Amino acid sequence: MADPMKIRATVQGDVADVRVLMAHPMETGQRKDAAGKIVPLHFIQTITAQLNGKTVFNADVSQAVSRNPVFAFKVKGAKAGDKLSITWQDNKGDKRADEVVIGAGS
Amino acid sequence: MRLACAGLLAAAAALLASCAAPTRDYQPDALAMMKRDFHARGSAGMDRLNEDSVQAACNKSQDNPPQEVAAKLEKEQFAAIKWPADGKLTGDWKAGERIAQNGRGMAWNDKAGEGGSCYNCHQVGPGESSFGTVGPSLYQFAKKRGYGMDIQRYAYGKIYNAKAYNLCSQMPRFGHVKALTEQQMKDLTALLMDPASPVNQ
Amino acid sequence: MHDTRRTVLKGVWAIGALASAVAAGLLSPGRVFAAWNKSAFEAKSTIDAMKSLGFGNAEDSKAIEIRAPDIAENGAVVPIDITSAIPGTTSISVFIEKNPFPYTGTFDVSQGALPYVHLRVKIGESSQVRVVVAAGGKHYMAAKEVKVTIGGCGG
Amino acid sequence: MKQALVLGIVAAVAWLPAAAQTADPTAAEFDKFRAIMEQDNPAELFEVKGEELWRARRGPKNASLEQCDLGLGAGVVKGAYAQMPRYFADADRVMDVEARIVHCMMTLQGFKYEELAKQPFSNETRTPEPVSLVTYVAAQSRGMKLASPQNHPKERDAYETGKAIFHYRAGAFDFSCASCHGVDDKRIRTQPLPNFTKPEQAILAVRGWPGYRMTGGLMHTLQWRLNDCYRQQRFPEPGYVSETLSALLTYVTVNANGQVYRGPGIKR
Repeated sequence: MADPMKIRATVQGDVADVRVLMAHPMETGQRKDAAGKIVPLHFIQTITAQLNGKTVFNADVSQAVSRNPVFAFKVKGAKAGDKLSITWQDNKGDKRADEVVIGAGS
Repeated sequence: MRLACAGLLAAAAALLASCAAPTRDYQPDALAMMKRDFHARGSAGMDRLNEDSVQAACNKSQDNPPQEVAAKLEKEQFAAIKWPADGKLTGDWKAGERIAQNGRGMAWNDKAGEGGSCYNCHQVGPGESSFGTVGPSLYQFAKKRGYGMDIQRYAYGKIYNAKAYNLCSQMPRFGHVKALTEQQMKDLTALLMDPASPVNQ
Repeated sequence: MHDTRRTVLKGVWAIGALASAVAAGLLSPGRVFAAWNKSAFEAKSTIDAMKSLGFGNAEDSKAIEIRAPDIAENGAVVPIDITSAIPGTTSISVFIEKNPFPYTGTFDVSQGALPYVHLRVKIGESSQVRVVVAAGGKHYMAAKEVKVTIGGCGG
Repeated sequence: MKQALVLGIVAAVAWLPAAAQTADPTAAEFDKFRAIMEQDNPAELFEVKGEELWRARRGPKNASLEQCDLGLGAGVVKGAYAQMPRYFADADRVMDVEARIVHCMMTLQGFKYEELAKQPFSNETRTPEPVSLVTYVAAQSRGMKLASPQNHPKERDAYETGKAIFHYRAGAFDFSCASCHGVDDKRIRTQPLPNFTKPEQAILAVRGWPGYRMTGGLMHTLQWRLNDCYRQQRFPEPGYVSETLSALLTYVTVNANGQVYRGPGIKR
């Protein structure tokens, strides 16, 4: 199973600043391994974020996203204590979902 | 004395230089430790830990050997330069540019005779913005110095053995240690000397 | 996009798989109609990818801010910040023109996110990074060049 | 004779002073984005992994590392990294963080050195456990001042031996560590080369390590950094967590003592 994401979500006013780190090889299908064999395509394709269960952000991405992806986005209408969950799915059907409670900003 | 220094180290790092004067020469300890801890790998044998005469003179003097020692060793190094038998010091500058760009060669996972690593330390051609500054810029090398045989000979000789000119130079001795072939050194000389080379534009 | 949707809706197994994905919480109902656009992602040029996405008539806009390095320290990880000041922005799409497959992704901000995204991408050689923003049924674009250099010993 | 004369003239014109090293625009451009990169650093993923590994019962002895003494007493992780390398009486040598963690994995958990040293560096398919553990331990000294001790005679010997190793020129290219890291304001290709003999620059040898390296997207420790420096120095290979590397790390860390460690970093 995939390793957990690291999600940071803090609110400023009514906007949550969300930053997420994902553990994923994001193989381009062009890299060769030590034995000279092509490593097959393996990458995250879709990302969905939900605020208290309601979808607020979607992304479709390609293998050009860097290994161990980093994304940041801003969610409207959020307050401290709300639940923010993020889900990704890759081209092999592997998926990972993690949730955090939004913290108060500085 | 040493204890006082150790206390100062933590308190005021700026005093480090004055405190760090060792009570004895640690180089034998250092070499013994390295010989115990290192192992041969690929093309890099344990013999590489041993100093040759040039390295020894520079290590002993913090790269500042007495004038007469430097002059004698530089002369020896110069005498050991093998000049091309055909008398021609330049080859193809385009091949030279590729050699200058290539940073491989002589490491434990490399073969010999791969690249000259020139751009690691020098600005060379104007088209490459990713160049190091450990060595001086070589841009317009011959345009500034002239295209004559003396400069050609200097360029080839310096690539072959930089220590023949400046004993404790940080530049490798590419010909002396057979990191580059005669043809490769000719190509690099052409990169610096050919009036058509981008270096001289 | 239409190809993929048709495939999804054609076979019973596909509908079943989709339904279970929704049930598993993997896909929210909100994203069912935005299936991963295979033909755009596999296009070898920005123009072809934009055609697949229906972005053919995008016009230049100064209201799209792309913050990315002029020279990337490492092409394997190039940070890009994109902010759209175009009213009614619904999505932000990114194309790295010199990559083998330029289309890098679309970020849908229409359901409760601000028109902003930060991502990090691989850029194989110096390239224009093109951004297309969808707003009010129209498309707008801007571009920024990122140079990629050799950083270390090269060995 | 004539040869020498020609050489003299050439030498006089050959090395024009390097172009005045004003602010390097390329480096400035990198710096502009460094803060962004550090704010969201994939190194954190390995920090989390390392903490799990620290607490997990593992190895032939099925023990956790929670009894490992990193110098501040068994199990004390907070602040330990900022006070390493240091002398450990039970091993009778100076150890850097990775050497110490490997020592604990051997003594507490029963792992064998040969197994741990076989493939000690991260690659695309595997991040060795000590790498994640070092990342976790280092992160627990975030924001603290470096204070690698120089009290025990062996700590002072390690500093002086490390200094001698740092300056020792040998190998196919006549390089020492100081060839690249002994002068100010130089760079290799576009990569700046800090002068580790100076306190204010020595911190750059410590800061940012362990580091998430953008090349390959791999987590690496200073053991890897020094190993790869020696490869590029055209030397034979230094032993994993050997005393030579602990001595070198003592030299540069003590030079940086008093300066703030900012936690695991991100590297080109």
